[in-house]
Amino acid sequence: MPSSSGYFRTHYDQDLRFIDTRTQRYCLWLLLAWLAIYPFLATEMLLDLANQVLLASVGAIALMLLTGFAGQVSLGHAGLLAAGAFTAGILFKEFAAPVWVTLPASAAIGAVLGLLFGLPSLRLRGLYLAVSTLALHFIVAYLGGEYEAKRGFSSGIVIDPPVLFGWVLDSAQAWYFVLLAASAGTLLLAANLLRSKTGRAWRAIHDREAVAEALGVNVPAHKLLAFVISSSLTAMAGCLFAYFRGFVSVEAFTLFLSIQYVAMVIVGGMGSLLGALLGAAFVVLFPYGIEWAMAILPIPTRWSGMVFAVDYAAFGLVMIAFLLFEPQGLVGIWRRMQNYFLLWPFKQQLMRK
Amino acid sequence: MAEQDLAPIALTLDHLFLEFGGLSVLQNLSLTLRAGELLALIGPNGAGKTSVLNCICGIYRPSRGSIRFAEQQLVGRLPHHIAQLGIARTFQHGEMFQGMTVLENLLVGRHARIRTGVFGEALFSRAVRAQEILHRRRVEEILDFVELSAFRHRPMASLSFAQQKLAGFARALALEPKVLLLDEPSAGLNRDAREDLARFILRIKHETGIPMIWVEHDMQMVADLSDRLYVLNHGEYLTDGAPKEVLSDPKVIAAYLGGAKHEAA
Amino acid sequence: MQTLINILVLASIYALISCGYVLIYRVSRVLNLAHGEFMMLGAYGLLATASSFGAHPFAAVGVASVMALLVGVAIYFVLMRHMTGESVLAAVLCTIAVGILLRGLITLTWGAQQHYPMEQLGWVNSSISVFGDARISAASLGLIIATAVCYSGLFLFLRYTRWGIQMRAAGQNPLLAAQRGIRLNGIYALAWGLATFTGGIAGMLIACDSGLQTTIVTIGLKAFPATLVGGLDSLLGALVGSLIIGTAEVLLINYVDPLLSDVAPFFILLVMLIFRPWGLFGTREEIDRV
Amino acid sequence: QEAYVVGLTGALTGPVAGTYAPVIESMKAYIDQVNLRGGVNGKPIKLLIQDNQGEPSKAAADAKKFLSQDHVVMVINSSASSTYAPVIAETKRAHVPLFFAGAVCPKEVFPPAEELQFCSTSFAAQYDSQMALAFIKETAKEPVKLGLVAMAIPVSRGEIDYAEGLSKTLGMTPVEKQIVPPPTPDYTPFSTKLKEAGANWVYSWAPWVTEIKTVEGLRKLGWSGRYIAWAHIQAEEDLARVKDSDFYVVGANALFQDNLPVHSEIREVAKKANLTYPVQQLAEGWVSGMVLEQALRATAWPPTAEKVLASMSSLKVDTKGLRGGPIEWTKSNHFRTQQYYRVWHWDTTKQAVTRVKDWTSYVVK
Amino acid sequence: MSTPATLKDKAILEVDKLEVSYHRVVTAIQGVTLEVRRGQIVALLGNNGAGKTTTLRAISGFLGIDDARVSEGTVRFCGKDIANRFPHEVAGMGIVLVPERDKVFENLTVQENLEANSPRQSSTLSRMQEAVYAYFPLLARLRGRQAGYLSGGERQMLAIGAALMCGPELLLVDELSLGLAPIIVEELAERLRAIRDELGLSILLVEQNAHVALEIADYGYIIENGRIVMDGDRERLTGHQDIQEFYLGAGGSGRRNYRDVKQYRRSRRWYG
Ligand SMILES: Nc1ncnc2c1ncn2[C@@H]1O[C@H](COP(=O)(O)OP(=O)(O)OP(=O)(O)O)[C@@H](O)[C@H]1O
Ligand SMILES: Nc1ncnc2c1ncn2[C@@H]1O[C@H](COP(=O)(O)OP(=O)(O)OP(=O)(O)O)[C@@H](O)[C@H]1O
Ligand SMILES: [Mg+2]
Ligand SMILES: [Mg+2]
Repeated sequence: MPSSSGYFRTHYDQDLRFIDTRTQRYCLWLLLAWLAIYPFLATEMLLDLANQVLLASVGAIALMLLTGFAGQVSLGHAGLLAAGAFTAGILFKEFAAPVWVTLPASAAIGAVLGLLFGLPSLRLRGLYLAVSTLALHFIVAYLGGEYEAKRGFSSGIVIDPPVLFGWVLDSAQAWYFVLLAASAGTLLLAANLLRSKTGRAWRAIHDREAVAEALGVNVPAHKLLAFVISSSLTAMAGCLFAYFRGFVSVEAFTLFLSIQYVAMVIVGGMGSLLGALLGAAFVVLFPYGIEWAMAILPIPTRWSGMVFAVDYAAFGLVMIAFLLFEPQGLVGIWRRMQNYFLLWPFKQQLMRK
Repeated sequence: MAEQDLAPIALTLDHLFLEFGGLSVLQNLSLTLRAGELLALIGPNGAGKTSVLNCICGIYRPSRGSIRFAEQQLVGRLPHHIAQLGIARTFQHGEMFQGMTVLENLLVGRHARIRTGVFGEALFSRAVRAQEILHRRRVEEILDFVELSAFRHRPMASLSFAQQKLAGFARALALEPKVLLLDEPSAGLNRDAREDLARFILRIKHETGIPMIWVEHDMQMVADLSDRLYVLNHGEYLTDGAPKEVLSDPKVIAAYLGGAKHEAA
Repeated sequence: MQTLINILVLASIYALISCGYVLIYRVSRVLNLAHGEFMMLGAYGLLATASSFGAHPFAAVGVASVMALLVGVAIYFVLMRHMTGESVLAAVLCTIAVGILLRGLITLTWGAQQHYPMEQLGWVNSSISVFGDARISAASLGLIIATAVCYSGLFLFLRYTRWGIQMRAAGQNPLLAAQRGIRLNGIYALAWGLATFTGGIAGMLIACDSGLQTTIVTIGLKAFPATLVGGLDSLLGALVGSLIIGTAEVLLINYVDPLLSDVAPFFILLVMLIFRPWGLFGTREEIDRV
Repeated sequence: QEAYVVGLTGALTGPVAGTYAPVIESMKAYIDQVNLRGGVNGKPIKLLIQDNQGEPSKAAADAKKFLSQDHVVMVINSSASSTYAPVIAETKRAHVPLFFAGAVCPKEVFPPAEELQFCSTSFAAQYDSQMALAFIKETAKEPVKLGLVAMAIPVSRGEIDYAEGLSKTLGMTPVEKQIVPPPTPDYTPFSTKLKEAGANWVYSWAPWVTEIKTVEGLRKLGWSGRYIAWAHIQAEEDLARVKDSDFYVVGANALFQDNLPVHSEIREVAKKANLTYPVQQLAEGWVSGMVLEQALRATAWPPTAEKVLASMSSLKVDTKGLRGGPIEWTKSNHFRTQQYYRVWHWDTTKQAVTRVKDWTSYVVK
Repeated sequence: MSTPATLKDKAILEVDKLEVSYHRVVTAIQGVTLEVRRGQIVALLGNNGAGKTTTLRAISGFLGIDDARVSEGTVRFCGKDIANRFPHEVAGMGIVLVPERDKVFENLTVQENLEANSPRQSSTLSRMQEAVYAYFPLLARLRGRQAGYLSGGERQMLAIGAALMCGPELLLVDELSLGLAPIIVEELAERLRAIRDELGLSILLVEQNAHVALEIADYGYIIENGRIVMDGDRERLTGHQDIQEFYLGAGGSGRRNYRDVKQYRRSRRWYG
């Protein structure tokens, strides 16, 4: 983004950089510094929230790749998270497998499931595809439930904190750094894919499949690739979830969770990685925000016993407001703000990707 | 045109039939494209011109017949494979990727020429970066050629119809094709832009010698530029030959040109 | 015989719910994920009218149905109207948000306990014997009849008016439809109204048969596969799809494992869609003509 | 801090709310009433309530919030069993007692009990089925062909599997076992299966929806056998609604038609606080409230989790007739030393819900 | 640019100093003023990207998408201001547009495409339908085919036909001859005046082929870079030298050959 005036690029390499200007570099360092000291400043509660956001962001980025870029709608995201979590849980319970076994195993299982459930995408489009991915969700939930029932883990599988290089991962701070690394790694990986051939092919498929194919894009392969990459990232997120929360159970992976992830992608802003991050933060933090608002706002006494239903209704309401008034999502707001500050006092600049 | 006849054959369509559930679109169509030739494919609306191009690039699968290119049978191959062999095309309705910038559209057009693997891309290795820069340079040259450089970072949706058609032409060139299929590239362009287009086509022909099949309804352009005309009517061969002869053929006039208002050459 | 009746009842439930999905999909290409909630709202609406006009049960049902219709129209004008032109996914998410909102509001108003609207109306859900030893409850019979009436009404309406074509046109290219002078608002509002109306009726009858609780929403979800198997934009498809899924489910419960009845519809759906990606009677939407 | 702070995570909304929300509401009303009378040891009880909708991740977040932000001395769980694992994990980490109220008692509270977990819920795996099957055996004149009904959730399935095995040792023939998935629009197919299998008795231990809808489904089909189910909090109203003398419920809480003094007390409180749920559903929560009050009363100010744990580990709560006897917790038994059951049905001649079997006790070992 | 005031009273459409911007930033047209009188065929000519489509979209209310809007100026139809109105309201008043892209309902058959418009009496409907099939005999053969499978030219005919079916008072056509074979263009050109008289409509059309445009139009406007640079009746436009050169391709004596033009705009670029 050529932001400051008088700055010109002289080499194509510069177009490929993430960080271009000195201001951007300073901002990045500032951000990194803040991220590094955050866990030492935040209360335990805030730290836990940060951890939840980081964890969700991995899944959100994965879904953004699939839905926001490759255009393949999926409602089976919770199923994939469950698959990752169950892989970890089962391997842990049955073989006492350590984390460096369960994590790659989850990724592999995710990739296989992604491949399988990507297959319908070769024939199906849009909402038909979305509903067919629901099947994935139900099947994983069914299998997980059967495992729990058969092995007698009726209230979920409890797993011990993972041990990394002889270091037990059980403090929130430690988790913060692990999850931060996971989130940053996923982000970098996704951004790299998007600025190269594969990412462009996905976006082309999103726009018009037949044309992409006539231009030399192997459409089936790229679709499946999108499913495989996204699913395997998601399953890894599921595995991390299992360790982070210390338990696995089917009920943790409801359809509502899938919907929350879709909400992250849309509320954040389709077709933008930043959007995935913002969306994840928004959807995770929102209920807490409502609760906080409820605590300080006067509410009818009739409802005070039903704070929770109010919370639920408010969530719906805010989501609707969002979709109505900011269809571009949180990135839309972000860009507008950016434009405003960059161009002030001039009018806004033509928006672009 | 004698030297043309001697030129080697680039692409052959042999006894091609195309059907859609009982609806016969192409019947017994045979056509040869010679190296360096600019072949104009004309015919009334719904004659099957676009369908011929679709058959060549694998979007439609002919029910019978063969299409041979560089000693390979194209019938039965997947479109992306055919594109990789070096057959590029433009589309009648533009069909640009509206959500991407002009530059990205061209880079997608170049997809088949970029050799990078997913793992390298995920890490954006040195090799991937080098490839990206290399191909970016090529694409910029093409953008320059069609005089669209100023639009490189504009989202495709913000270009007017004619600008998009030109970008589509550039996107086809980005593949560095061995055969170029043009589907009504001039539709929606005004006289000025058509002259530019004519200039581009001629330069490509002279500088690189890529053979082209060119579907067109502008008879002036066809008459001025093409080496040979091939006329389709109702999915069947009507006639072919030098522009002058074909355009004064009564059969063609009756089926396609109508009246005598056109001024050939 | 009893099995047959069971299939018929289940299929009618699905069919009555499915037609709501179909109507809205036809006009806006949007899968209304709040349909379960609309169904629930219809049922709770009946509960509300039943407690105020308990003496005139038919009036209560009538008022509740009209309310259901109006809710759909209102939702369109207040919300969905602004979603035309947005991405389909955003519109779908909007329906989800509406669903969440409704669920919250309903819990606020009525709580989570079980209600029995049939009792409040003063009706008895008697069991009627048909064909010898097979039996059916009055409410289920009502459901089958309602399904038949709704479907024939809709078929006639779409057949003898041009609304059917206009609905499809509006769904495909709303801008062009507007340019052709099709009154988008009218069509959309009508579709939403009819969808919530039929959904509401379904909710009311289900609630009459087996009581009312917030869990009734999940039934909306179960009607998905039925709608998709038939094709999202075809009423006939919804009918046939419901029959297929209903049959499969009842037979699985009867002869295999009831637990599979949750997963199997989606399996059938997958297999079906592999062969006909746009459903049995749906129209193919993506036309890859270049 | 000037109060005994206790955190409750429960299903106030969501698919399982019907079972838990009344318990929570009643417990809250009880504690409010205790606070009105001056609290315990001169300090009020602050009951923080979080809705988890029966979802484990929400429960985990709730528990985390209670323990890290509110520094509660006890965590209460009133929700579906899927929420247990995360809450147990969190409370263990913080070493704070965890009290299951109105929710299925996990096996850790039975002897030998885990240190931190306690349960006051009326129903209990295995003992319930023992009682129900014993009742069938005692009542049935003819050979019993038993149908079994569970919901497709692990607890319910586990119990029904246990009952199936038990029934065989008691000389009954289990003819059919139906496991109903939770979102089921129509129960008739499941009922049809039971009827066609020729069951003359059906036993169900599942959430109330499944229990009641199956029996209604069976009756709609003209089935004439007898049905026994666990008496969840909705039982009293529904017995009176269904009016079926062959439909028995087995339970551990006294019903409101007994009209004990404590029942009028509950009625009064419910009326004053304008509670949403019918008064018949409030007994379970009331008992939980009593237990909570007792446990805190036995904890001297200032409270710590350790102290609360100590007082919980030897506690005897007089239930004022709501249960067949006191709830007694010991070092090794965090369930109760004696479990008491009653069986009811609708008596057509008296036109009232009637006891068919008075308190029968089982020693919990 | 200046239209004689005397003609104003008979104008059905008056566009005055219209300015349209995309995304509130890119100004696509600026100060476009034009008018269409009742029963007139008006052609809008211009170079590519000049803003012809934008003008038509602004008139027909097609703007909402792309975050475009009329930022200044007025559009009056029969005296009523219709700028920034909803498309169906504009259509309801009798303005119908044949857009340059996405002009048919792809999943409907040809017949259904013709039927899919505002409700009208079925007798007029079938009469109109027959008329359209008479104008475009090719469509009659394709009645039952899904419009998405039509060829480019067939679509164009269908779009024009369907627009006529709406019974417009003012027909806006973006790129009239787009993708049509010469024989069809010729017939259409001949028939358009007859259709105009028969149905009593006024037509504002955008056309790249200036020969055709000037043949059928009564009046024409030239738009370049978002501004109207010239207007006049047929004789005035045909006679103008710039138009001859840039729009009709006349050079020296007679028509300029496409082969000859190639070097007059020299290019320094290299293709590789
Ligand atoms: N996929 C398809 N399914 C059904 N019919 C088709 C299909 N593709 C083309 N057709 C039909 O085949 C005929 C030829 O179409 P084609 O697009 O090749 O015509 P064309 O010569 O390009 O015409 P135009 O000059 O109008 O573009 C048309 O009548 C069209 O309706
Ligand atoms: N969606 C858009 N966003 C931003 N700019 C746009 C958009 N659409 C068009 N423009 C710009 O507005 C100008 C006018 O475009 P318009 O489509 O009206 O041209 P036109 O005269 O119809 O051209 P053509 O002959 O190519 O169809 C062009 O320069 C174009 O780049
Ligand atoms: Mg064509
Ligand atoms: Mg245009």
